[in-house]
This record gives sequence, C-alpha cells and structure tokens, in this order.
Amino acid sequence: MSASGRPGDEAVDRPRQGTAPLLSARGLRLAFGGVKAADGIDLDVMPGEFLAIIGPNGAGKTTFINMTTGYLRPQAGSISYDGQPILGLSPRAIVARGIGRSFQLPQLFTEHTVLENAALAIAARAGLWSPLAPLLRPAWRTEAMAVLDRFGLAPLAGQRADALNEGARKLADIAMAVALQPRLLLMDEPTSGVAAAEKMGVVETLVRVLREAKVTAVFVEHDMEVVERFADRVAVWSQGRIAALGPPATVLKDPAVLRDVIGIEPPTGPPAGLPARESGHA
Amino acid sequence: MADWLADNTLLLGLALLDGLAYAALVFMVAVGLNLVFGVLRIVNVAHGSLFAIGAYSAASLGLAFASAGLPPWAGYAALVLAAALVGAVLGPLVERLVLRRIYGQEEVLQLLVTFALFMILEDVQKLIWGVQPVSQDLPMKLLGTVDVPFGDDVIPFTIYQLFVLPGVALATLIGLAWFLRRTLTGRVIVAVTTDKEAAMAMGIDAARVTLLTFTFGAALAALGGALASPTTSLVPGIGAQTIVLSFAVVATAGLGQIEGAALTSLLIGLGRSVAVYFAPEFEVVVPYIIMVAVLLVRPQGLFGVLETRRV
Amino acid sequence: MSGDRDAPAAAPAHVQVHAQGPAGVTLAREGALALLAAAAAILVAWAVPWLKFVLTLALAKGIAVLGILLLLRAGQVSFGHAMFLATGAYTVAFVAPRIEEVLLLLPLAMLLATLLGLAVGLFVVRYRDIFFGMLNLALSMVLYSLLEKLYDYTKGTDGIRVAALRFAGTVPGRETQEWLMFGLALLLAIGFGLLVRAYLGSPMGRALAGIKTRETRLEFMGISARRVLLFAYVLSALMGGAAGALVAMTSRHVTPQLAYWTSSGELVFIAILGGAGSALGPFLGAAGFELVRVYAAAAVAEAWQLILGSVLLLVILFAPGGIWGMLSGRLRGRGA
Amino acid sequence: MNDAITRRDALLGAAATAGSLLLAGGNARAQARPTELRIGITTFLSGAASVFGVPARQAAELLFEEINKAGGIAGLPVRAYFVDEAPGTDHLVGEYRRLVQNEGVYVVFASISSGSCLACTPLSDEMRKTTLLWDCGTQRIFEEGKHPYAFRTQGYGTPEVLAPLLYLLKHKPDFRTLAVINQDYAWGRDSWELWKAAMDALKPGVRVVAEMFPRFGAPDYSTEVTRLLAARPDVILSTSWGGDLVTLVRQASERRLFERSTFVLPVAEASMQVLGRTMPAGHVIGARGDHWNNHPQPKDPARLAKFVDAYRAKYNEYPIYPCHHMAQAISALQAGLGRAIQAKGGGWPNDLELANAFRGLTFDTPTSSITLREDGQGLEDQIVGLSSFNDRFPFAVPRDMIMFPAAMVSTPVGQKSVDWLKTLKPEMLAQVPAPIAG
Repeated sequence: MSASGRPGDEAVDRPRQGTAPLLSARGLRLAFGGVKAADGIDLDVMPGEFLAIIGPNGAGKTTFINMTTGYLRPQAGSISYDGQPILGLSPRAIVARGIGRSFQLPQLFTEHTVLENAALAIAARAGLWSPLAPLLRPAWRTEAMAVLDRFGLAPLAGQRADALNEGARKLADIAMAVALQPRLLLMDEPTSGVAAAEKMGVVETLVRVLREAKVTAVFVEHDMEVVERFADRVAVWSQGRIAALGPPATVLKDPAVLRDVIGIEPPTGPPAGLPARESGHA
Repeated sequence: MADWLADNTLLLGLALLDGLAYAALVFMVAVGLNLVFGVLRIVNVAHGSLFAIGAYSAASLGLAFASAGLPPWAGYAALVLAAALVGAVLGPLVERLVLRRIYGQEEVLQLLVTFALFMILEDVQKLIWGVQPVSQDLPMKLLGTVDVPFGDDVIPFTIYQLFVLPGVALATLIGLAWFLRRTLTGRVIVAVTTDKEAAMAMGIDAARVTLLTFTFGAALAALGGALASPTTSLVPGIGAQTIVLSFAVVATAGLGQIEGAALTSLLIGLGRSVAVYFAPEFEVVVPYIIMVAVLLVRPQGLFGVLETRRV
Repeated sequence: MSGDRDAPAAAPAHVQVHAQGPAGVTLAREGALALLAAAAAILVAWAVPWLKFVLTLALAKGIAVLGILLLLRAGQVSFGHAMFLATGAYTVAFVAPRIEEVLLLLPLAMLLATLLGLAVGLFVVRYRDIFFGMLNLALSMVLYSLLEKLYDYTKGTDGIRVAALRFAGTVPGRETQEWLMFGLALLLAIGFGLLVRAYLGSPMGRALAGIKTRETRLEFMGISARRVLLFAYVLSALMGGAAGALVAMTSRHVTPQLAYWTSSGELVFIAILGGAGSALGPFLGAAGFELVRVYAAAAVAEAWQLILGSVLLLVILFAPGGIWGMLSGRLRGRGA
Repeated sequence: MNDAITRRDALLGAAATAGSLLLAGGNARAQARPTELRIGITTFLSGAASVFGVPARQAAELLFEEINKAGGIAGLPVRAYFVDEAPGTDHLVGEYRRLVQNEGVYVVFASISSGSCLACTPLSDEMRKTTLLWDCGTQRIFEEGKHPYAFRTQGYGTPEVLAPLLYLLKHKPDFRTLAVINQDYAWGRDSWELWKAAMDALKPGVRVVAEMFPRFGAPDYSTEVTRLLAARPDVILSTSWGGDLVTLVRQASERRLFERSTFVLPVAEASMQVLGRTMPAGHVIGARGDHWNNHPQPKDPARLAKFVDAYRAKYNEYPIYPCHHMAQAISALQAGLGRAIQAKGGGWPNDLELANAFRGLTFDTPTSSITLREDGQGLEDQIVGLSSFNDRFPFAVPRDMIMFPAAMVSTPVGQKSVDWLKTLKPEMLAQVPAPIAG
C-alpha cells in the first residue's frame, strides 16, 4: 500500500476559481455554556472537491457538521447550499436536498442486518411508502448488495449490525450515507476504528466510489497521511475558528499547524488500531 | 370572572387548604417513584403495592401498639417504624431477587416485571390483611381539629391533615434536597441519575447505588402509605389507584426531579380540590389534563432536562 | 463521553424481545404453526363449548395485542392501549340498538378507533419511552373516567348491554351465533396477522424497528420517524377497535373496566407472554393468558392474580422470548 | 408446544366434563338426577367490593357445611363453585358459561355488582339456567325486560332508598336543604335518581346544595367534607358502602360534620362493625333489608341466633348483610327445589321446571319471609332506624326502628321505579308504621 500518487487525480477537475461554492457558511457561531464550538466560521466548499477538516478534539469539527446537517442550530451566521439558505431546516429536509453524512459513532440499526441497513437507506431515497411489499425486494436487495460490496461488506450482509467489529460498523455507516446518493457528503472521522493495515485500502475505495459518483466530500480526519493523500484542501480547526485553509502541501507544512494541531498527535499508533484521540471534551 | 372570584374567594381559600393535604400525600408517593426511576430507569408499577403494604403495616403496628398498652403517641412511631420496616425488608428483597436480573434488558420487560410484582403483591396483601376495611385513626384523632374561620362560620380541619401531612412532605422535600446535594451518597445518586455510564466509568458501584435507592424509594412509598393510613380505610385496590396518579406526577415533573414532583403534586392537589368545589365532574381527569397540558408545552416535563444525543 | 447507546459487544441474543430475520424460523414453519394453532383452536372450540367463548375473546385480544407488538417493535410501550379496544367496544354498544348488523358495526368500530388513534397519535408520537407510555396511560384514564362519569350516556360502571345482533341480515340461534363470532374472530385474526407480518417486513415496518435502535439515523436518511410511528400507531388503534368490537359482540356487555390501565397492562402482558418475535405471538399469548386466568380462577378464585403474576414473572426471567420464543427455539434446535 | 398445551387442556376439559356436557345440552328435556348439587356462585373475591364478597362466600361455606352434614339439599350433597367478579364483565360472562357448560352447575347465584347482574341475567335467558340474583340492587333488571330464569331473592334499590327517605320524613320532617355524596358508579347514581324522584314527590321544595360523586374507592374525602361543612345542609345522603363509607364517616365525624347535619346512610349496616364507636349516634341507617342483629321481632329468633353465632364462632366477626343475602338465596333454593320436586311427584326437575317453581315462591328467612313476585323480584321487608349503642354490641345498631313492609316500598310489577316514585303522594307518610322502641 505504498504511496503512488493520488487516486483519481486525473479523473476529477480541481476546484476552479470563479465556480459558485456548493456549500457556503458565513459567520457561524455557537457556544455551549462558555465553550465556543463555533466562533465565526466562514467556509466555502467547492463542487467536486474533497475538503479535510483537521484539528484537536473539542475544536468544533463535529459541531460544524452538526450545524450543516440541521442537528444543531448556530446562534448566528448563515449556511447556504447550492445557493439556497438551509439554516433552520430539519435534518430530514436537508437530506432531501442532497446532503448526506456519516457519523463518528456509527449510527446503525443495530437489530437489523447489515443488508437491511443498506436497503433501508435505499428505501429512504426511493420511497418508503409501500407498506405491504417487502423491504428486501429483489431490486433493492441487489442495489444494497452492490453498495455493500463496494465497501467489502458483502460477506457480512446477513449479520446483525451489532455483531460487527468497530471498523466494519464504520464502513457500513458510510455505505448507508453513500446509498442515499448525496451530492455533498459530510464524514465524521471515516477512518477511525478501521484497522491501521486496512485504512489506506478503505480510503482508496471510498474515494473512488465518491469520485465516480461525483460526490463532493467534507471529512474530519486525524490521520495526516490520509489527509495528505486524499484531500484537495485542508481546513484547520482551532477553538471554533478556522486557523488555516489551503492545499495539504502548504497547510501541513505550516509550523504553527504542525505545532498546534499535528504536534499533539501521539507519535505512535494507539493500541487496537484505534485512532489517537485526546481525552479532551467539547 | 372578577365577580365570580369575589363570590368564591372564601371557598377558594378552603379549596387551597384541602389541596395542600392531598398534594402532600401525592408527593410522598410520587417522589419515591421518581427517585427510583431516576436511578434505575424503571417505572416501578409495584410502587403502589409498597404504598398499600406500608399503609396496612402501619395500621397493624399502630393497633398492636395500642393493644399492648403503649401510650397513644406511640402511634406516630408506628407510622415511621412500619414504613422503615417495609422499605428495609421488601426493598432489598425485590431489588435483589427480581429487578437485578433484568437490568439492561428491554424497557418493556422491566416495566412488566414490576407489573407482575404488582399483581402478586395485590393478592399477597389480601391474604395477609383480608378484605374488610382496616383502619387505625388514632394518630389523626389524637391531634384533634382546629377551626378555620369561614365568613361568620368556622370550618374544623384536622390538625393532622392541615399541618402534619404538609409538614412531613415539606420536611421530606427539604431533607431529600439536602441529602442529594450535600451528602456523598446523595451526590452519587444524582450522578447516576444524570449519566449512568459516566458515573460507572468513574468507578461508582452502581449495584450498591441501585439497591440503596430502591430501598429508599420503597421506604418513601411505605411512608406515604403509613401517613395516609390514619385518614383513610385500607381496602384492596388502593395500590392500583395510587400508582396511576404517581405515574402522572412523575411524567409531568420530569424524570428524577424531586422539586418537579413537589410542584406537580401541588398542581394536582390544588387542581383536584378546586374541581371538587366548582366542577366535580372533572375531578378525576384533572391530574391527566395537567399532565397533558404540561407535556404539550414542555415535552421533557416541568423540570426535565432535554437530552441531546451526541452523534 | 460516549453517547452511543449500543454496547460494544453484541447484545446477548436472549435479551432481545424481537428477533426476526433470516436466522428466525422460516415462513413455511411459521405458516404451518399458524395453521396448526388455528386447527387446534377449532378443535378445542368444538370439543369444549365454553372454551369456544374463551378462545373468541383470546383471538380478539390477540388482535389488539398485534397493535402493541407494532409499537414494541419501535421500542415503545403503550400503557393505555385499552382505550382503543374500549372505543371499539363502546361503539358497538352505542350503535347496536340502531344498527344490529355485525358486518356494519365492525367496520364502524374500526373506523372510530382509527380516528381516535389518529387524533391521539398525532400528539403522542412526538414522545418516546416513559413519556410515550405515560401519555397513553393518561389519555386512556381520561377515557376511562369519561365512560365512568358520563353516567347518563354510558350507564357508568354498570356498563351497557349489547343488544341482539344480526349476521348478514339473519338472527341465528345461540349456538350458531357463538360459532359465527368465533369464526369471525379467527378470520380477522388471520387477516390481521398476515397484514402485520407483511407490514413488519416492509420498508415502513423495518423503519419502525429502526426507531427503537437509531431514530436519529432515520432522520438523517430523510425519514420522518414520527410519521413512521404514527402509521403504526393508527394501524394499532384500528386493530384495537376491531378487537373491542369483537369483545363487545362476544361478551355482549361493555364496562369502563375495558379502558382501565390494568386492562392495558394485560395487553402488554399478553404481548410478552406470547413473544414479540412473530405475528403469531399475540395469539399464543392471548390463548395462554386466558386459559391460565380461567383455570387459575377456577382453581383458586381468590388468588388468580397471584398466579398470573407469577407466570408473568417466570416468563420474563426465564423465557423472555415468550411462548413464541420457546417454540421457535425448539423448532430451530430440531432443524439444526 | 402451546398447541400441545391447548390440546391437552382441551382434552382434559373435554374428558372431565363429557358427562355434564351432555346434560347441559338440552335444557327443557328430562334431566337425570345428579349425584351432587352443583351451584355456581359469582361474588367479589378481590378488589374493593370483596369486603362484601368474601363474607358472603364465608356464609355460603358455613351454610353448605351445615346443610351437607344434615344430608344436603333434596338428599344431594351441595358443591359450590365460586367465581370472582372483579376481573371484569368479559371474564365473568365467560365464567358463567364455564359454570353452566363445563362444571354443569344446576343453578347459578349471580353477583354483587349490578353490572355483573345485568350481564348474567340475559345469559340465564339464553342458556336457560335458573339464576338467583343474590345481592345486586339495580332496579333495571326486571323493569327493563323479562327474564324467565332469573329471580332476585332479596330487595332492590327502590325499597332500599325509599324506606330510609320515608324514615327521614317521619324523623325530621322539616329539613329544607340536602346534599348528596355517593360513589360514582351505577348504584350511587341510580340511588340518587330514585331518592330525588321520591323526595320531590313526597316533600317538594327541598333545596339540593351539593351533588357529589367522588370516584369509587377514593381514599380521601376531606375536600368533600370541607365543602359539606361550608354548605351546612340539614341532611346529607350517602348510599356509599364498604371502605368508602368507613373513610367518609371517619373523616366527617372527626371534623364534626355529624353535628351539623343529619346523615342518611341506607347501606350503613355492613360498615358498623368496622367503624365501632366512631359511628356517631342519632343518624338514619339502613341494612338493605331487615336483617339487623337486633331485629326487634325476628320470625325465627333461634335460627337467627344460630346463624349469627355460628358465623361469629367460625370467622370471629358478625355476619353483615351480604351474608344474610347469601343465606336467603340458599333458603330460596331449598324451598324452590323442594317445590319443583314435589310438583314433579318426586322426579328430578329439569331447568324449566326448576325455574317455574320459583315463580311466586315464598320462603322463610330467620327474620321474616320473602315472596318472589311474578316478575322474579323478591319482596323483602326493610328496617330503618337511628344509630345507637347498647351493651350487646360493640358497634352501632338501630333504635326507633320502623319496619317497612316490602309491598309498600316496592315498585308495582310492570312499572318503572322512577316513574312510580314520581306518583307518590305525601299522604303515603300516614301509612308508615310506628317506630318500634328498642
């Protein structure tokens, strides 16, 4: 799994100046008690780009995703998607506009099988209203299997979701988000929990799938190697603000970023393939 | 409206006094249920049976004391003693033998286990105390009555209902609040109520806390029954009626909130007595209407905290 | 720090109230079992006439419990579901003097219960867990109190006797009428059983089960959990109404007791006794419940509650899958 | 496995009852003389009303024991099947069917609750099973329909309310205001409707200052008591019973309500033992019949004493009126069955023949005799008096008793009680017998 250039480098257009941003956040502010989770966030996400968000825990990265997907409402600021304001819409309405997300803690239907989880996502997209036809009708079963297969989950399709290991749960979680066929996908630490040895393969698969589907992606990531290889741009979060924004090549060499963000990453990998995380609390 | 108020001020005053005593009894039962729910996350249907058994035990003990020739004031000791006894015996028995086996299982199973206990205890209590009304009203009679002026007239109220019941309820509220906030054990209980996982992660012995809380809650239910016993006649079925009212209080109050339980009990007590005076047909539905109205405005209950799940 | 609800390891299988899926008993076996149960019911009804009456009521209650089962799939316990049963029953009692026709009364009872279910449902589906349970309880107690208080209309706790009924225009003799009611209940039970089975396997039904484990995910997939729950709630109210109509037509007398909270508790009791794993469970549970109650009452008339309670306690502690769980476990064991 | 259980039960049930099933099949046909006399009895064994149901059951067990020792009824040993009314009507009607179809009972004694009676009586028509309504009081049973197999072996709501009213009008003719506090269920509501109709006819112009129907089994009446204290009615009517009445009397007497108003308590008798000295003296009390422990002139004093003493010896308490009502039903059965056998020349009567024997039957009770009218209603005398204490009993018994002949206070056959009560004239008071000192 050696570095051999970015996959899909040629396949996708680089974000160009002059194109309208797909997602645009302005002046987002949100404080929990005294903690400022968002303290004036301005960010544009361009169509087709892969934007990585890095930063220490508690910097407000997940909060940004939660605000964008309607789970949290900022106290000030605006968010627009595709030129339309989406602030104040419910998560459901936002999903309907084509914004998908995956979760830091996998949100699976634990008592359903993996296949049913994927099929439910397809049903959610294709229309739930058929109270008597089975969920696992041939068309949806085939599509669900195809989605799972892309993430290497096909052999686990018949297992109950709560029987999966952490890594597989994480993938299933992303697979469900992908099955919804969003135009913009927000991923919260997609590789945490995935065993170190498989990580690069998984990300490569993921990126390929997303590029093929022309999905714009924003992902929170702690692994700098992943960021360096797959992100078009990096946004560095610090105490509810964007401390730096730019291509990985420049941002990741910034001494301030190295010291404040990357420097505090433990030098060696944590046990059991879990990503290193501080015990800090948002 | 103003005219109506002017005409009925005196009556409203009486209704207020009546409502206080009733609210006190409701509070005593509901607060124990609320506490248990906060820690165990189990809606204990058998709480009503503990109330009934506490009441019967208090009456029996009081009658035994009286026939043993103890002085009349021993009747008050009987009330407290009976409650403590019921709590100390039945609490651990139920928690250890039954509830402990179903922690972490589905909510419906937990609820139904207590429903099963309720059915069993209903019959057990009938086997022990029979079906004829049992009463021991010495503690109420001993204190006599006090005349409350009402226009040119006076209305006698029993001192027991006018002062003792609300007094004990208030003392319980203050004592509980002090216990939960100022003592270590109390703080541990609050910690478990607020976030069980976190509390356990911090090394709190959850098994001990649940046992303690359940025993304590059972004793409170029994005390509620014991306090009610001098004012009423004990017959089969009192448990079923008590518990359903307590459910309404707990849901309205906000889970695990003792101040909420106090306020809700007061609302229900006053609402009920005002209804008895001015719209007796609605007396029975008042608690439920209050509950529905509160939950419409505050879905988490009066004092409840909205839980936002982290994703 | 973690707000995650599921334990890191797989939950022990016996803990789960519901266990459906490819690993469960196959459709063929469930169907065969259902046929067997229906045949057994008919045989019993034929052999012991008074049990025909008991079984008719059991089938009716089983239909109401199907509704409880739907809500259990969403992880919600309604401790007030008897209000729909009582609505169906009182509809029959009120209307029977004017319309004697069973085939009209039954849909009418279902319609009214459905409307009530919709009205109540719009309110209660906003709540979960204890709030859901207690709101249902409170609303059923309001209905109970009204049935008791509005004496001029409902005759209070005395209840209303259901007037003589017609079946498709005819007035059959007592024996025939008992068979007709039994047959009607059996037919409805099978119909609703199949309906619920299909529904639970459908996208709506599977999304319903998703409310239990990951309601937030549903929202992030663009599914309104409230609407999913509302649909199930209204369906369960409809079945409650059908059950109530059957109860009223069979026992020919309705009282407010039908709406009391302990009656709702009984329905949940039956759901757990039968096992929530299959649409067959409610009927197994209802038959078990009624038989235990009848025989316990016959054996020790003053302590039947104690016996019922003990049975429930033992089932929960030692066979939380209920009768269905025991049966399917045995079948699976044999199949392996 | 459940199927197995169900089948097994079915087979067991079927096997156990194959004999009786054949018997139960044809009611009008000849029936063989059974080897034992099976009686189904529905009563409250749980819940609040078990305060009546359990003593009645005890009385039945006591009497059946005696009867069986003495050779049974019509030479057959008696076997009773008790059924709990508390689980609800749907359960009860199932139990009624079980009693008839499965246990093969020869006669059913039905119900304390009026609701139960209203449900069981039509079943007696359908199943053609002689049913003695042994305790329920609703006047609706025989006034709203014909029930050829049902007979009530005691009085009912109308005389039980009218007698205390007449007593009140004699005892305290000048009362001007009245309040009612009844339990919120059929008896509480019906009895008030009956009282109101009769009162408006016999003494027009009485002002009703409060109508309260607290819920059945309410644990606390202090609010109601306060309201009554404030309203100061001359008379307070309460037809409550059981624990409810005990609670009401305790709370009211503690707060001296009994000093402000005269109480009329038509169902007081059953609660007097529990209340003991707490019951204030000088208030109107009734017994739903004439079976007071201090009945001034019982028809068969020895029999009354024997029953009371035996009951006390066995259960350590005095029998209350449901015990007497149970005893009346048993006496009625003895007399009715004897009459039916006699009519058949010693043969065993079938269900129809048995039922016919009850129509117009007169049977003796320890205190009097009761006649079953052609509509099935029994005529039982009513004794009402003022609560008082004497040395014989540790609880209140009536003094200045008036014995109301049943015919005087019962609605004539074919009329509805409320309509009839409205036709009463104040002149009726002149016919009321004089109080019996004692």
